[in-house]
Amino acid sequence: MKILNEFRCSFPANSANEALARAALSAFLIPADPTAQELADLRTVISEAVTNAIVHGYRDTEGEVAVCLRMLPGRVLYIRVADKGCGIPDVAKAMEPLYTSAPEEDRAGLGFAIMQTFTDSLHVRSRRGQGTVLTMRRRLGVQHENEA
Amino acid sequence: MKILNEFRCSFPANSANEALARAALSAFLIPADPTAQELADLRTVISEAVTNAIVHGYRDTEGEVAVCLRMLPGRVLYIRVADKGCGIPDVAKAMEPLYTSAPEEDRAGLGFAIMQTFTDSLHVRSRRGQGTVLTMRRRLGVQHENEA
Amino acid sequence: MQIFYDASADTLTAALSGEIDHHCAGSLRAEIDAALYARTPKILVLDFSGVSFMDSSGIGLIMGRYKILHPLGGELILQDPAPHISRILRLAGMERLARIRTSRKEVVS
Amino acid sequence: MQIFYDASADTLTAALSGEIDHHCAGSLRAEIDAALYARTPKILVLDFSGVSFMDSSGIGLIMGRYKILHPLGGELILQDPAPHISRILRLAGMERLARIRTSRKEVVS
Ligand SMILES: Nc1ncnc2c1ncn2[C@@H]1O[C@H](COP(=O)(O)OP(=O)(O)O)[C@@H](O)[C@H]1O
Ligand SMILES: Nc1ncnc2c1ncn2[C@@H]1O[C@H](COP(=O)(O)OP(=O)(O)O)[C@@H](O)[C@H]1O
Repeated sequence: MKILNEFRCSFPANSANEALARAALSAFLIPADPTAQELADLRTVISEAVTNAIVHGYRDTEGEVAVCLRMLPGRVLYIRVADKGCGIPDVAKAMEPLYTSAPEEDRAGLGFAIMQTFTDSLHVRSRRGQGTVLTMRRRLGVQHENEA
Repeated sequence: MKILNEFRCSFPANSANEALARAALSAFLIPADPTAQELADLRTVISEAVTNAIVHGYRDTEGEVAVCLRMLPGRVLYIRVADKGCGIPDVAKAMEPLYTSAPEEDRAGLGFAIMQTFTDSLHVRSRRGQGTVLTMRRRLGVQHENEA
Repeated sequence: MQIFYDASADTLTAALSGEIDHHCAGSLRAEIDAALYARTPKILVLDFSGVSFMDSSGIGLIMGRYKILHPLGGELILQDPAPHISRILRLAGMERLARIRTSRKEVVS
Repeated sequence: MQIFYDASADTLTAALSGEIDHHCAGSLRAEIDAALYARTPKILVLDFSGVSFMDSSGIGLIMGRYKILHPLGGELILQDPAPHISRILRLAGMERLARIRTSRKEVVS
């Protein structure tokens, strides 16, 4: 499939970079003129994915988070977030709403639920000790003509 | 030298991505609480460097621009912008103020002059047919305490 | 991220602002809990009117405060969330733990 | 990036806005030149009050318009640039080609 634009970035698993990932997503998406809701949804999605890589993937260790954003034909935004951290032992369980392996840190267990709600498709590939790759797609609504 | 934070990104040599590079720089720099002038200067610097990669490096061809931002000890921002484009045949001449190889496109020939003025150091490594790597550093002023 | 407090009778209002994510959730939690234990209010109002972004880390923050308040008979109110924050609160079922309320008054000319 | 024009007698004012970079410089150039050739004003005012960012692509844009106006005896005025845009105009020596002017009036009570 033809890629109309692509932005790849990587940064250390430092929680200060969660905001950086959201800013990159906003700047990448703005030229497609998303609605305020689409922008808010997708900022939340990337924040959840990057936070998971930092909090769970690299829990107490260091490492790099890699993000790839693509604009595909038909106004489809593709988001990939990858870590080389601990991996998810049981993906089905991890995706259950309210399940969290870190309740003592006030994690809500809703990251996956939010990512699923706010995207059209979510795919998880994870291997114990090797890391996790999330890929998500969301089609943006038809572009509005400039309203006067 | 210890790297306090690092953001690497790459994107196709498409002029729409000039704004994306500026947005990434802003988001990377904001946690260091730069002055408005420092932020404006450095947004200009990255814009010049990325524009040159797109306009001159990949003139009429396609390719990737790679940007690396680092925060180094002592509040030093490191910026590297690399292309794998045509390279600069004569770097000394290219750096002369008002020299441009694209006057018909209304280029002012001031990109290098601005980058030099707004950074503490600028280093150019270029090879014909292989591409160009710019590295720049700028030390931010001492951080101000929250003013009431 | 700064919190502004307002205490009156048995109500403590904490006005949050900026972006609530995992990065700042830890310090927000520590700050709010310090105020909670110092005042043990009957009602804790979290004012979201100044919050421009919140992800599930904010939900965790709310759930954690609820778990402290509820056993003490306290009540939690989530005030003036922006539309996209409302969506996340509803998606997370926060209306089962807390009252979500709008304080904005109509301007009468 | 939209341009708003205002024409009076022999002056054409073009109010620019947003970020002026290489990406938008080409279409700005085409638009301004179309207006220039249609009206052949004696004075072209480029109003920068709405411009939040400008790099050397904007300098190229100004120099190019100067090269059209000057042989025709026209004058170029750069109006109300923000401080960081002023710096770039001065660094580029634009005061040798154009008058840089501030239109903001003091508010008299
Ligand atoms: N990148 C990851 N690496 C390892 N484990 C993960 C990763 N992402 C999610 N998980 C696991 O899935 C669980 C559920 O994730 P999520 O729904 O986002 O909730 P939360 O982050 O609040 O725990 C996490 O608690 C964690 O055990
Ligand atoms: N990345 C690059 N690849 C190839 N040539 C370059 C690159 N950057 C700059 N140059 C050359 O250096 C010249 C001067 O650059 P600069 O001072 O930025 O002015 P301008 O971009 O306005 O031409 C350019 O006209 C071009 O010939």
